[in-house]
Amino acid sequence: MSNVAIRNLQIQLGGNKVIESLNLDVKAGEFVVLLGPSGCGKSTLLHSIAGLIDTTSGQIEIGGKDMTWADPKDRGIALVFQSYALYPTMNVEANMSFGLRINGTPKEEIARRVSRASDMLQLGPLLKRKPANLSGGQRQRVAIGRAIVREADVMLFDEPLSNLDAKLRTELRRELKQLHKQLGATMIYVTHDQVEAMTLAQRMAVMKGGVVQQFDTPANIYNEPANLFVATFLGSPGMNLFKGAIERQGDRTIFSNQHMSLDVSGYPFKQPLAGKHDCVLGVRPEDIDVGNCDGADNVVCASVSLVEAMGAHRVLWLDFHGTQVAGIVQDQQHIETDKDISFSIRSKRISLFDGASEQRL
Amino acid sequence: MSNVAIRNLQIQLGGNKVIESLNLDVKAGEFVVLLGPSGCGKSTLLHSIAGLIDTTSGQIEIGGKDMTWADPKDRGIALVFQSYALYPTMNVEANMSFGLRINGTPKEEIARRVSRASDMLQLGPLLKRKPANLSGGQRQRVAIGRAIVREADVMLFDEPLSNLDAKLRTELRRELKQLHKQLGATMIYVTHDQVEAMTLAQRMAVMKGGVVQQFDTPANIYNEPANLFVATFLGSPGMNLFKGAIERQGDRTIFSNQHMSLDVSGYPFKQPLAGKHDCVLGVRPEDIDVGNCDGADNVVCASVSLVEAMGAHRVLWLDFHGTQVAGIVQDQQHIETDKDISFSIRSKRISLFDGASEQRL
Amino acid sequence: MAPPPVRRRKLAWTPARVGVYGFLIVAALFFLLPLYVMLITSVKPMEEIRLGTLFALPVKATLEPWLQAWSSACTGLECGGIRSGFWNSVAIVVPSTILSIAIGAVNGYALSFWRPRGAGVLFAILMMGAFIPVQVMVYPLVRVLASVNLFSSLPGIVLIHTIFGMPVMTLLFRNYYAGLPMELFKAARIDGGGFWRIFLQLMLPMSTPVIVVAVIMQVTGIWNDFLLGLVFAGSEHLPMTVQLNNIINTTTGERLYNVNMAATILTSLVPLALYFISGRWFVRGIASGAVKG
Amino acid sequence: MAKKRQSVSIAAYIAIIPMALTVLLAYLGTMLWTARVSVSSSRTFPASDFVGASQYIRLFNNERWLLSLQNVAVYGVLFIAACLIIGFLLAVFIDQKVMAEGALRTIFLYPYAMSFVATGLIWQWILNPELGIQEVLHQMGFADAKFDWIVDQDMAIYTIVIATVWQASGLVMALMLSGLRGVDEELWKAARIDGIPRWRVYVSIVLPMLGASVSTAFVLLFVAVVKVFDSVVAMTQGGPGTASEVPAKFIMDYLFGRANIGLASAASIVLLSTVLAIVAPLYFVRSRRAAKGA
Amino acid sequence: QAPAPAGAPLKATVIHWWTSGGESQAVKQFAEAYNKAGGQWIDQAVAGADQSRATTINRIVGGNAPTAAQFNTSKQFRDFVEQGLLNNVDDVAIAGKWEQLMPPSILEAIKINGHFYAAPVDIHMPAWFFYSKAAYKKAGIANEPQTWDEFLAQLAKLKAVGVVPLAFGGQVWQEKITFDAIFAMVGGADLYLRVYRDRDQKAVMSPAFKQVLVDFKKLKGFVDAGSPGRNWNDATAMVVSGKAGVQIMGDWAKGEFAAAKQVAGKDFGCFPGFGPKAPYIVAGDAFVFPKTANATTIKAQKLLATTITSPAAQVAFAARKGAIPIRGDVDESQLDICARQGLAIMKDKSRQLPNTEMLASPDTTGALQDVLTSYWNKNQSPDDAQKAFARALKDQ
Ligand SMILES: Nc1ncnc2c1ncn2[C@@H]1O[C@H](COP(=O)(O)OP(=O)(O)OP(=O)(O)O)[C@@H](O)[C@H]1O
Ligand SMILES: Nc1ncnc2c1ncn2[C@@H]1O[C@H](COP(=O)(O)OP(=O)(O)OP(=O)(O)O)[C@@H](O)[C@H]1O
Ligand SMILES: [Mg+2]
Ligand SMILES: [Mg+2]
Repeated sequence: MSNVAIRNLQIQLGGNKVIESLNLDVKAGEFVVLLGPSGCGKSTLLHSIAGLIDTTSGQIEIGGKDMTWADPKDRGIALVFQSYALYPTMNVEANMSFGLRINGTPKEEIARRVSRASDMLQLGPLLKRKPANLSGGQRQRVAIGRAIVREADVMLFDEPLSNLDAKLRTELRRELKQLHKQLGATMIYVTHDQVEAMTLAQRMAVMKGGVVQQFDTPANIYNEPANLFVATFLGSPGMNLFKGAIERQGDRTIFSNQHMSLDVSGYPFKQPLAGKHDCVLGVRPEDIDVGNCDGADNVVCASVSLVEAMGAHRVLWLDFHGTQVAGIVQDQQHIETDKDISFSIRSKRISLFDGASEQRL
Repeated sequence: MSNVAIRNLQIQLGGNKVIESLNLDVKAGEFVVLLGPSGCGKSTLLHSIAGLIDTTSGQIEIGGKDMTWADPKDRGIALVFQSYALYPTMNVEANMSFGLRINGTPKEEIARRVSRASDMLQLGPLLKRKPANLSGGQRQRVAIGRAIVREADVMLFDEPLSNLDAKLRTELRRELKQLHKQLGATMIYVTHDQVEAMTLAQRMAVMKGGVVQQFDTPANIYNEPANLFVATFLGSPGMNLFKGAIERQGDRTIFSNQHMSLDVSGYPFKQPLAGKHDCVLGVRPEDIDVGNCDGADNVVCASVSLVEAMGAHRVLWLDFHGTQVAGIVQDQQHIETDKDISFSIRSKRISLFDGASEQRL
Repeated sequence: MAPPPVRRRKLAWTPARVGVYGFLIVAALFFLLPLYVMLITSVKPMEEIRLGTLFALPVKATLEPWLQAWSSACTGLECGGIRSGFWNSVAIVVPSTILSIAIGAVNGYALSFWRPRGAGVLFAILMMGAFIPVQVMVYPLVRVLASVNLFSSLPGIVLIHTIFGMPVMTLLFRNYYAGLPMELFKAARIDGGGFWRIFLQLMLPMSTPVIVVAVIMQVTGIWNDFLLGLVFAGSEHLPMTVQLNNIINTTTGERLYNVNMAATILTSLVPLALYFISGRWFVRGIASGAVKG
Repeated sequence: MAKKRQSVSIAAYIAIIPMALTVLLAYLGTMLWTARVSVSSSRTFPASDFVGASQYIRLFNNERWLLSLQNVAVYGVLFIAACLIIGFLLAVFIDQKVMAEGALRTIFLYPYAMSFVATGLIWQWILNPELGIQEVLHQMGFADAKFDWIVDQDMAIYTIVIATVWQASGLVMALMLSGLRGVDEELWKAARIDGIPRWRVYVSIVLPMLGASVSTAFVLLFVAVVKVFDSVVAMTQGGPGTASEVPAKFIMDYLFGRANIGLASAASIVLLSTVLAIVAPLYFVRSRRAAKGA
Repeated sequence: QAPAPAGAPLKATVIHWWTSGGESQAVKQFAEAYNKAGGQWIDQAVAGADQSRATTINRIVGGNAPTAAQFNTSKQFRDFVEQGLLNNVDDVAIAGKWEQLMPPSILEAIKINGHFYAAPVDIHMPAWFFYSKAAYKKAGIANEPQTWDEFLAQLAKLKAVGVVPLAFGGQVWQEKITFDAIFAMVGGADLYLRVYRDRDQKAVMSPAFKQVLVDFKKLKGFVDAGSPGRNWNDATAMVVSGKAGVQIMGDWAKGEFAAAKQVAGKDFGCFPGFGPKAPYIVAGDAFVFPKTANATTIKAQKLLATTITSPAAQVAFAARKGAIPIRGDVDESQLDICARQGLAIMKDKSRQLPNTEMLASPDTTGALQDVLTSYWNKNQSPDDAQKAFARALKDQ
């Protein structure tokens, strides 16, 4: 297994700067997920690591060696494509073994690796089928199998599960995690699905517009998003945001706007605050407590506009002076739409962002 | 708005019986979701309601009229396609209005409907763009807009959100719900994503292999799945299953197997039980409580094999004598993998299935 | 309460359906008309043809013209019909088709996936070249081939057909490969495939539909070529069409229209047979469309 | 250490050597050679003198040449339009899941397999007012029926259009059919639900989607237009008079029959430049649009 | 008379455009004669005169020249001579006394700068008048016309009885043949030569020439609507079947009559012009011999030139080709009456007129064809045509 280090990477495609001065350090054996909205340059980054896209400037190191201009096959990587990219004219076995045959790997060795991968992915009965006769999930596994047999030090995955149904996705997610344990390879995994990202990543990089917004463990990113974008992109529903201002009042720090005010004294500011400050307060739906609207202190009322039952929990959508606030309730208590309800914010679990720069305070 | 009634529908495609003797009654104005794994015949059913696939036998009634052989355009339906099927050479406005223009709807009327739909879907700034220049989510909205302008009594949706990212999916889901309120049309919505199904449906039909397994409200289906398939298909992760036998012991009813036993006396059996009975016990991950493994009664121990942090909650995977048991924990308590942990089943929230027929007891 | 069931829509003979068949039949008649005239002319004796009753069926049908065209029509001193050129044509068509398609495919593949520097410019000039009348190029090409000792030889004519087929073949394959997913190529690159390996083991097996089209176009074009064969093939390899042309085009000699027509149909049989055989492949190739992997 | 642009392997450069040689020796070479000859006084054989633009001056004083250009313009527009329309219609009608699809396809495609040396004669007969359709109509009692385009100064060029469309539209049909089969099935369903008549779908939706097929067909047809020769020779020999003269025939006549390759070369160069003047902007627009669409 | 060499026969590759059945029979006579003389004839027929000549050029350029190649007896091979690409056959010409035996117009075409660069093989008269006896009978015409006006009157009579008076093929070269015939008849040999040979602008602009143009166009009234684009043999077929009265065509048309089993003088008539002194236009074919240093090939070329100009081969060839021999000292009995008539006329040097190809370069003849075809087919005034004609002659 090898580490992957990207330094000041810049990539232009057809005149667009798709990636701008990007740095990323992936440790050997680590499972890193790149998460970001569609079109943010995730695939581009991955393909440039694989050597399929020429970099405009910057360096890519794999296993300590500068591989910026090395041939894809010499980088010790394997890549699972977003669209599978299975060879349509070859059967499953041939698909997996194609690369090995090219490299002149001995026959027995090929057979060994293919059977190991097909065992791992339960592809045994499908080995003689052509891709056209496989279901989406099966194709996906073949694509992964093709990567596995390469026994590469670094494995790259480009949204490998995006075309599958929820159940299959859950299963394969677990299998991938398992795989990582078994193989111990460095894995870089691209997705726009946060559940995947959260569950798979040891560390994850949230990207937007070709720039890494935050690179940390999933928990840290979830709990302490570095900026507004990360805050809203993660979570389902995303973080609730309230615009307002923050001010020291005596030894307390108070967030307030037209409709509410909150003591945020316990908040671990990165830098001490001075004076009044435009800011945005964010709180996750699960950190909102609801109760009866009886006019108590630090309790705000809003009307329920929608209740989404999710099985395990329900999502409440509250209409709070025109903005939708989401809350999650676990218990079976009866909640009716269009009725008023009180909600309170767990002030220990909030995030605060600068109003102008949108960065975490 | 019209009701839709399907009687003994059977559909063969290329020799395969894709739908077999299917019955479904959708009330006027209702929002019904068809949920099922890939390939179970959801699209086929929807398309046959729309008149795009000829039925082999059976009847389809829409708004009280037999429409089995009516032309699609005369059925008073609108359909949003899985692949959007936008007219690639027309801009958004033309896409929405094309059908109306062909039908000779007066210009002002067309303009009114298009502007209403585009307001509803916030398509205003996109009206002059071609589909190729829209993002996935925007295309989706146009496809929905095209259905809306038809002002049909019955609106059919074929996995309209499956290609979008999580954030967009959440948003559009809410918008769809809103839309249903506004339009009041009967809606039949196909998906293989259970979150969508749970949140949108007033009633949902779970399908498998062309057969409706259960047709009820989401809560009922979630809490009281009619058979094993429904039990495992719904929920993420799905229901945990334990094989065993059930037996009356005095006035108590006990489920037991090699490793555990549970008092299920409170279970609302459909039919009174006699003697010993092979059965499967199912319990949802959120109905499993975990604690320290201190050997108390009715408490079983297992080792933690995987912890998936989902942001709002975590999923624990426990290795219980070789089977994986999933549990959900909400709080921040520290749980380590490979350590033993105790779990207990909330016996009031279990489901029991016949071991042979796999039907709910 | 149930309204009378609307009748099954499947039953075919709607007015629209009749219109479709009407149009197709009229079009087919239009397309077949010249063939009809050719066929009946080819079985009429010359006396009947001189009467000028073009569309009339022959009064005294005869197969004589066909026999004559095949085995005894004169093409100069030789009166051996067009038969003798058949194998020459085959000997030219087979290698020319293979070589021109092979080179076109390689070009298209390189242009679509590898994009070597300057290849775009070369391709642009090549496409420009497609617009030069062939005849203009003959004289200089004779010089070039003579200088490498290939003039008047089988390799020479094969080379010439390859050169003239290159623009369209390259265009065809380039467009086809441009429609394949780039990921496929990238996957093969990661698997360590080099230029030729990827081409031979991956791209070529996927190219059936376009190869069918290319074969149709090349076989038709090369088989029907007469000018290039005449100039470049050398007297031992003259294709069948030279004989056909000798039979049909006389300046001052008498013309046997019936024999001409028979000879024409005979000469066209090979491409026609190809259409019949490949038609199914053609459609299947088309139907499978862009190969979905 | 690893150098730049290694991602295009040397094999790729080797692989395009045949193309490079062909382009340089055969195409670029002949273009330059032709250009050189066009400014010499060459007759049967190329001469090495230099006579400036005199061949061009003579060319543009030649009424037949000017007429040829005019004819090929008219012919080109009509031929391409007709082939595309008829080819498209045939493809559409064949696409209606008709019986005997294979036979019909072959019927529409077979003219492409036949050389004009003989079929031109047949067309000449069919169109001849004394032998062909007009005569048949007369015999059927339509005494006033008149279809004598082939002998009419003003109409002769249209008969060339008819015959060449007969030959080429089958190929267009094949190309269009391949495009049609690629159209997403769900699009048809969407249109059915919208209640759009099939023909409208073809015209308003499918046709604009066939861009690739249309442009391939267009290139092939355009090449055919520029090179149109056989059919004219076989049917009208450029007549009546010079009414159906075309540039390729002009060039051929001067190249061999009239032994003036200087003038023929000048004509080739003019023809090629004209083509470039038409094609280059189209190419430019297309590549711009492609770049934008990507 | 040239002795056959011992051993291998002298191979001679010959490119020609005689491809039809009748022509094949004719060329076979040459081949047999040559083979008998100790050679080996290797036949390379290429249909179409232009195509055949182009092939010859390409073969020469490509270094694969034939032993001999057919050209028209004309200026077509002048450029070859100037480029030094042809061998002369002076030995054979002197030995065979060509200068004495052959008509001057032919000699003029093949003798360049004092050397003989081609061996003539036949003489065609491209402007015969063939008429259907049946049609003439139907129109009540008894005699062949003696003057232009009489001819026009006959055409009118034919028209009156519903026969197509003039069987006409509306192809450029057929129009040119017809024009040249009228030109020679109406304008006279003198004007003909002044225009074509001397390119005398004054002659072209003269009223006499204008009259020729006017008279030529008069024929337009006597052709049918189907004429444009018609092949010459289809026009002949009209005469054969009696649908048409007269055709002005080269003597090769006799082949079509023969194929239809019609006999000259019985079923159809032929006359080369109006009256006993009518000019007789001479054209023909010749073989040229591409340059080579190879002694055997040169020998073959000489043997070939000798053989094909020999009286026996000549008459055998001409009889089948429908042409007349290039020399008078042959056995006439094999020839039909038209050819015999032609052979007789050839003895009178004053009646002979070279055809345009012998007098002007191919380029010029082509340009003249263009002018004539526009004039014939379009509504062009004789004045304009005259000017265009003058310009075409001057340009080259
Ligand atoms: N060949 C190209 N020329 C110009 N721009 C390109 C090219 N390829 C990609 N882009 C642009 O680069 C950006 C990043 O593309 P990329 O495929 O990396 O996105 P992504 O993050 O993988 O998105 P998705 O989640 O949809 O796969 C996009 O905005 C895209 O439009
Ligand atoms: N034209 C056809 N001929 C034969 N079988 C068909 C045809 N179309 C669909 N099927 C089969 O019918 C079954 C149901 O297909 P359908 O498209 O309705 O599935 P679905 O539930 O919509 O699946 P998905 O979630 O993947 O869209 C599948 O097993 C499929 O293989
Ligand atoms: Mg991507
Ligand atoms: Mg579906």
